[in-house]
Amino acid sequence: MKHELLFSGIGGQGIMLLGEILCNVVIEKGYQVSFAPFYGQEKRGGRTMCNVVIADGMESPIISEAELMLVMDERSLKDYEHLVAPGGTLLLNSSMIELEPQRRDIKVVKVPFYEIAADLGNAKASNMVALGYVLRYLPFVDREAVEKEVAKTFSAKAALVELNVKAVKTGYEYEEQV
Amino acid sequence: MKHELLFSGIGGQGIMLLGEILCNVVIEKGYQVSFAPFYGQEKRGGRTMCNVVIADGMESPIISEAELMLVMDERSLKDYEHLVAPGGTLLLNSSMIELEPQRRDIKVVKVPFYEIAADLGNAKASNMVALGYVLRYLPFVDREAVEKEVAKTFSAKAALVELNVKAVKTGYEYEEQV
Amino acid sequence: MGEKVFMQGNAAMAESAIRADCKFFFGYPITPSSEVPEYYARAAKERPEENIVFVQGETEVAVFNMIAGTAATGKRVMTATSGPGFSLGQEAMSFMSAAGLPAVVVEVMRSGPADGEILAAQGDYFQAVKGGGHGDYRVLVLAPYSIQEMCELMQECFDLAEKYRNPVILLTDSLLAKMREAVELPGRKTSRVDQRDWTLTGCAGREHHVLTTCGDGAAQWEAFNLNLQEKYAKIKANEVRWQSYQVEDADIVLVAYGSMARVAEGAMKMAREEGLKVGLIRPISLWPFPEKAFQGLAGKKFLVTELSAGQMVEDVKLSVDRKEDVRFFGRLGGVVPSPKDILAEIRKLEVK
Amino acid sequence: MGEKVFMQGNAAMAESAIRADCKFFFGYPITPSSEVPEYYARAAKERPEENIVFVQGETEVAVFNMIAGTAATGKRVMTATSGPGFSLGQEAMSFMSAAGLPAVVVEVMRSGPADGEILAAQGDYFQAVKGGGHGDYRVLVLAPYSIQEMCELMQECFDLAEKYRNPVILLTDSLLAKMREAVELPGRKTSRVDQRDWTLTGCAGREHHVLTTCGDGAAQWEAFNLNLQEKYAKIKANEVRWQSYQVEDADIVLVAYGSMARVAEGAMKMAREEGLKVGLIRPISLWPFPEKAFQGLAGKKFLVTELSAGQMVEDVKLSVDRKEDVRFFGRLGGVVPSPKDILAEIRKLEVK
Amino acid sequence: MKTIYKRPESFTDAVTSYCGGCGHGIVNKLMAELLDEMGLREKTILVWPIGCSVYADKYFKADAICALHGRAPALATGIKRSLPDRFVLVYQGDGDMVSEGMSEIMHAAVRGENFSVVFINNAIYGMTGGQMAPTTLWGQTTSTSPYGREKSSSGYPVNMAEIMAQMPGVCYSERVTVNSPQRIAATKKALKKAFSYQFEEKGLSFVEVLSPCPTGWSQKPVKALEWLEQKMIPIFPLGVFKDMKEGEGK
Amino acid sequence: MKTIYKRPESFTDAVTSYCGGCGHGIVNKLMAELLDEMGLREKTILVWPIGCSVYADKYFKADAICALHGRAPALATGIKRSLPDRFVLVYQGDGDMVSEGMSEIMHAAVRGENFSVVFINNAIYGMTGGQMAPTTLWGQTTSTSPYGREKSSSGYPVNMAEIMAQMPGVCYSERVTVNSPQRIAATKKALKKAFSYQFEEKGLSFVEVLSPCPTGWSQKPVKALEWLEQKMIPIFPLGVFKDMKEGEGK
Amino acid sequence: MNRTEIEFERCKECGYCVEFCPKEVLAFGDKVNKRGYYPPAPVKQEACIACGICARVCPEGAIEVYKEV
Amino acid sequence: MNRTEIEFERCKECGYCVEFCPKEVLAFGDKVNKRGYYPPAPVKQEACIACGICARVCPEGAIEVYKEV
Ligand SMILES: Cc1ncc(C[n+]2csc(CCOP(=O)(O)OP(=O)(O)O)c2C)c(N)n1
Ligand SMILES: Cc1ncc(C[n+]2csc(CCOP(=O)(O)OP(=O)(O)O)c2C)c(N)n1
Ligand code: SF4
Ligand code: SF4
Ligand code: SF4
Ligand code: SF4
Repeated sequence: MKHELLFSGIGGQGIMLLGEILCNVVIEKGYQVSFAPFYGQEKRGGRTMCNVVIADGMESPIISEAELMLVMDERSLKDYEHLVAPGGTLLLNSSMIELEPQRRDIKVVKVPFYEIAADLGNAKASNMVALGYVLRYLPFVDREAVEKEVAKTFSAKAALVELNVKAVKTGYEYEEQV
Repeated sequence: MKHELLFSGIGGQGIMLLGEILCNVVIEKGYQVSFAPFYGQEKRGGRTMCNVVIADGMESPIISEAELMLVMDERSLKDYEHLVAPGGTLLLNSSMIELEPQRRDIKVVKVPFYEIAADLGNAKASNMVALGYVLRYLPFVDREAVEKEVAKTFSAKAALVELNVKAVKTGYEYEEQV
Repeated sequence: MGEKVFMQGNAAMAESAIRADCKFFFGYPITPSSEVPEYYARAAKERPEENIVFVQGETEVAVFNMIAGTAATGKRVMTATSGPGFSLGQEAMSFMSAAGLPAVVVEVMRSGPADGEILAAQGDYFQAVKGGGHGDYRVLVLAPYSIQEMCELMQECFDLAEKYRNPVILLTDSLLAKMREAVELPGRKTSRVDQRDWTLTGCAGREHHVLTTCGDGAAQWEAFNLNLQEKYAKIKANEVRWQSYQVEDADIVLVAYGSMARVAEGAMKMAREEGLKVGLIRPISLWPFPEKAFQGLAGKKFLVTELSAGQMVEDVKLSVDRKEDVRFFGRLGGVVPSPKDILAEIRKLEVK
Repeated sequence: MGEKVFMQGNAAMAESAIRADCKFFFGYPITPSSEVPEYYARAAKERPEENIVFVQGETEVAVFNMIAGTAATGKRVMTATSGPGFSLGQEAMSFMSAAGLPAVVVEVMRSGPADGEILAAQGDYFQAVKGGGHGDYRVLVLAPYSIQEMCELMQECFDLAEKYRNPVILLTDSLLAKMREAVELPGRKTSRVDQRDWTLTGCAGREHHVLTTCGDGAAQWEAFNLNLQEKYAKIKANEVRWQSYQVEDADIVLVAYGSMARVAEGAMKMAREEGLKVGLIRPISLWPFPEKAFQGLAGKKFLVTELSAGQMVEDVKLSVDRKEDVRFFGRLGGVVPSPKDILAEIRKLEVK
Repeated sequence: MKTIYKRPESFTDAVTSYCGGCGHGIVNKLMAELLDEMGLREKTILVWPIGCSVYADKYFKADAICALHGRAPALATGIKRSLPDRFVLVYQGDGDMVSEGMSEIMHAAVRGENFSVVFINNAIYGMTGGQMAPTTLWGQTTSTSPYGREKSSSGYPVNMAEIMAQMPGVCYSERVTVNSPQRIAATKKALKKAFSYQFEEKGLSFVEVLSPCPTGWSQKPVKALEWLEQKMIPIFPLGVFKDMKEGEGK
Repeated sequence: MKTIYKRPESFTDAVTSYCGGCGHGIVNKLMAELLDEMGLREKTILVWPIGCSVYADKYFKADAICALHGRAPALATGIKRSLPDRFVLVYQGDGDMVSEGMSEIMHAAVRGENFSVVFINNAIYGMTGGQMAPTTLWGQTTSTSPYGREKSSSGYPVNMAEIMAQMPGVCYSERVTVNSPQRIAATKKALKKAFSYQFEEKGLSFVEVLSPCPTGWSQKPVKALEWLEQKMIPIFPLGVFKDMKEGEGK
Repeated sequence: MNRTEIEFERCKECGYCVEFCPKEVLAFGDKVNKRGYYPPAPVKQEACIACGICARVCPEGAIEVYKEV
Repeated sequence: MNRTEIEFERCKECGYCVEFCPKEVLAFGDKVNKRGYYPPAPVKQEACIACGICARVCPEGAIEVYKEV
């Protein structure tokens, strides 16, 4: 087994946290997981991207192609679209991305993560909505474990726990308006 | 033509000046001259030595063996005696050197440079006495030109000019007491 | 196997160092190494029973001299930095190697030159391996390729430093240092080489000790240098480390270290799946360089892959039979090629 | 031929630089290079019509950044230092090469490592040639072997620096820098490469100019680096310099640079007098290294002589046909072998 | 319509890379306003530091160079000595100036270099992720003082404006801040004076700006302005510490 | 016979490498006397600089290390943090401390490192052959200020004892000299106080010694003592600039 | 009427303009810009006295103010 | 009689002892030592009051002073 994933966005959107939570859960299952983050020099508003590899043994932490890619902003789309595996899935944050992907050999799914989160009361939870949504494509990941991990992550503040766990759920269950 | 010389002493004895004056004169004759000084980290009282090579064309500034070597103190003698050419001449400052040279294949000449200079009124002129003495072994060097150069070097102070020119003369003419 | 933790490279190095009895850390923040000082800063407060000392120095110049000071007292000590900071430490690297000071330096490479980018690169190989400082000195350089190995080598750095009284560099890069993966943290090291015959601790009950690197004439200083060269020769003879993968039957042998070796291994697997006979040599000690790894491999082609314009490739050429058999593939600026990208390079070689 | 003066190497370099229109000198005293700043200090007062600016900086770290500043304004500028100071300048060397700042650095090698000895050595070859700083950068390195050549190369440094917008090192050592010999001082250089399309002078009447070496993402920074590599490739193609002496019929070819080449030439003459077929290759540009000098010399033996534990010898091995043909002879600590000493080494080779 | 405030001409169109509410942005803007108002843009050479302002060269339509960390005063010395009639403006953060660059700023002051220095004191390392600076307050938590800066191991916050005032080569030293509209106006006045002294060749002119770093302090921007008022100003008092009179300069 | 003066026990038999009349020798001797008298020799770690005192490690029967140029305070920080109960004594020249090592001494002061610093101010670089130091006087000729130091290009002599006094981490700062028997006695007293404060853990104690350099100044030793009196003291006034009271220390 | 123009894409949502406006002309909006921020906008433009404070405190130079004359 | 002992080989001829001796006990000699210096020596030992000043000013630690008791 080997899964190569890529999540990308802007500093402040919480993309790294998304990746880390996912890894923390997967690792419990005994998989070999690597989480490789990349970001620019700015503290906020800069590029932020991670490669996640989930496998049985040690693998390259740099992916060759992503079976699943989540991009939260337009620059990420431009930079990484070419790395989606043929036949792979590209999840777009349609709240911020107006550009159309160029590739025709991949599945493109557009989800308004910001709006969904805003509906839940706080647009900043869009990363957890995205995390929930991503889980649909990773059947080997235990959703409950993810929710527990999210609760742990935000355990300092009860309100945040509730919001973010709900965000994961909502993301997972979100029905696309086609 | 190629002459390899080595002068060595203690910082403060004026050995470098001796070498430089000699070179300044020789160079006027159109020879290719190199003057390579070596000294230790101390400002005063440390090692000081120079290699002088006088030749028709460009040569190594590091001598292979000295046809003439002047040593002003015991440490110099220990350090450099082995570099005298077989058959070459080793001039010893007997005012400061009690040690006996080890080599038997060289000519050893002992001269009390300090005492000679002291007799002239200032022991510090011992380097100029030595310069004068050295000239005996370098027939291709014009003695008068050396005296002129010495006068130029000390031109800031008339008394020094007189003393040092006299020192050169005295050195050149000094008769060994055997 | 003990429990595994999911840990960042920088944090894993810090924890391993503490467990290797390195209780002194002096550092100056620089991305992508800052989590090492940050870890020590926390540990110094949170684990008072361990007497951990953390000092943020004013500059890397100062920091490298601070670790020299602590090393001179016989305590294990380290710093962590990245390219620009490492450049500023070069005078002290030369000093520590000459003075026989066993400090450990973690150098997390980012993409130079100058301030550059904080992304992964391997462009400081020359600086670490040939020695960016002045004079004939040498420093051991170890390069891990996983966080697990990072932890183990981190500890080994201290043993080697003490064994040879020489600084040791753990050379890694932004990718591995910032990456997280599951790691089984190594245990505590307790056995230490006795350093009391040279350390500075006050001379009660013994002759006084002096550490100096100021020459006193050519003869003395040549002797001093020959002593150093003897130390370096001993290291060269004893401390070569590398790993070879499927080189026997290989037509093409990849050569890579650190994070690039990890990627190259991925490429090798892909190539083997395609039936291409590809192997891999992974130098672990960069100085001393594992020349021996290349013995008996005449006739094979070598593809050196680095995150640089080509630096280790020189040492590979010096190690192989015919330097004409060595090819190079590198990326710059923080770009890390994927296994697929390297596979493409392998294919190009195959075609020729 | 003009009038000859009997001049010290350091002074001759300073005078030649002034005549090459280098009116700015920033320096920090260090033996054996201090006569260069001292010369500039005097000239700044004694030759007011030349508008010479001399500043003694507080550290070498500062000084290397000062020359970067003046270079950024399009003026010719230099510093002079020795090993320990040069180590402190490494971050700025990397910066200047990346930023395209054409400053010139005279590095007068003394015997390292650490504070070491102020006597002649060549142990900073790696530092100068491989680059003691971080990242993939390159600096031109020229090494004269007489004071006459020192003067000429000194001037050439400025031309090359401007031509490629890159720092240039004049690499010499205590022996040559402190030595005096007769020299015909080179004339004044007046033609300069126009630098106005990039220099910082205030943006009156033009677009503003920006010099920065801070990456902005991997793609941008890789492009920046590839640009640099292109510059280095151009230099490598165009600026190789060396001199070969009697290599055609030689059985043994000595390889040496700088002051050691001078000694080696003496040894070669002695050997020829004895009927030994000995030649000499003298690299003048150390980076780019004159690999071409070694073409067509298969079958000969090479004896590399350096005042180091063996540094250039690696580049020689990378240049010859079979690295097994390369032997090394070096002295350390400030000891300079004489022609006779090298001859003895030649004889040893002959015997084998 | 009368224009009350317009984006300064000396600014480019680039959006800054600062975090929301960062004091760097406010000070950069004041600098651009002054370049406009004092007609300096075309004779200006800006020397930027490494730190959060590392990309500031992109915001100004003026010649600029980004110095190595801490070395801006040395680089500026090389520039100003070469072009004494140009306006050289050095900009530094607290990590940059007070830690890595202590030697360079002290010696620019020793030599009395005739340029202007703007010092952004935000009591933290912004760019590298919130580590302790020499200006970090006692008890302030940062990523390298996670339980607050302690006197016993990290010593004392450094008061640069006072230190600079005491150096004979410095003609002007003032500490200001930007946590209110009035204070921003005062900062502009201080900068203007510092800039103009350069043309009077008085030596080094120095303005320290206490500046909010909401990200480094983990505070919302408006809260950060309050924290600055309550915590920083008592340790770093505002005021003019030196103002050399007419004719006293070099 | 009663012994009035005997060569200190803490000295080895080595002859110094100082020039005749050098102040380094006098101060070294006072240090050796104090190591004897205060019983410190066996718990001492001496940190020597590069400069004319580079071989001083050979003169003392005490643990010692020779730091890189300018870095003695940083090296000493590493030592003292490791061995807080040992007596760490840092010795520096003016080129070493005020030029190359400005950052290191300032930050040792910022941190309030608990060691003692002896600063030999001879207004020149001795070892390297008489170049200008930051403490060189205006008009003083040196090999890099051959027509005298000028304010316009080299700025102002630096008064370290005053600067140190102003740093909160410094507990004691005094400037003394050795140009007469009385002054030598006063220097010894100052050193003793500085040394003893280290045991009270008060922070950095600092003694600046104006010291003759006959060679660098091209003067006969006895003349040099006069020059020191007439030229140096007016610029570098003697006195105690800080003396932290009981209980004020760290 | 006086005019307060906030450049939508330049704003980073610090709130200084909202905080310091003496007339409460500005309030946060609910539209996100390309960088992920929710810029404020004038909600009571008519109350604006064109004092320019919002513009002067804006760290991004995102505000321009015009006075009706 | 009090005793002033100057170690011949250690002296560097600075003259401080000669200069500061309140009783003019010391004067320069005419013998050179191994380092090339001409050390002073007591010329009026009987005048020595054993104040120790010569020893205290000697930069070389070359002087020892003993008082007759
Ligand atoms: C030699 C060197 N060391 C460390 C760094 C990493 N670094 C970049 S900026 C910085 C400090 C930034 O803090 P400050 O100067 O206060 O500016 P701010 O980011 O707060 O504006 C550091 C340590 C570097 N670039 N170079
Ligand atoms: C990095 C570095 N730069 C320069 C030098 C050369 N150097 C040795 S000692 C010294 C200065 C000596 O002056 P000072 O500190 O005043 O001591 P003094 O010799 O007068 O006692 C210098 C510049 C060095 N050793 N290392
Ligand atoms: S981290 Fe702080 S200083 Fe840096 S841009 Fe953000 S708010 Fe400004
Ligand atoms: S040069 Fe000056 S400081 Fe150095 S030993 Fe001689 S007198 Fe002393
Ligand atoms: S002050 Fe500027 S950046 Fe801040 S919220 Fe208002 S418009 Fe946006
Ligand atoms: S004081 Fe000491 S060194 Fe000086 S002359 Fe007297 S004995 Fe000699």
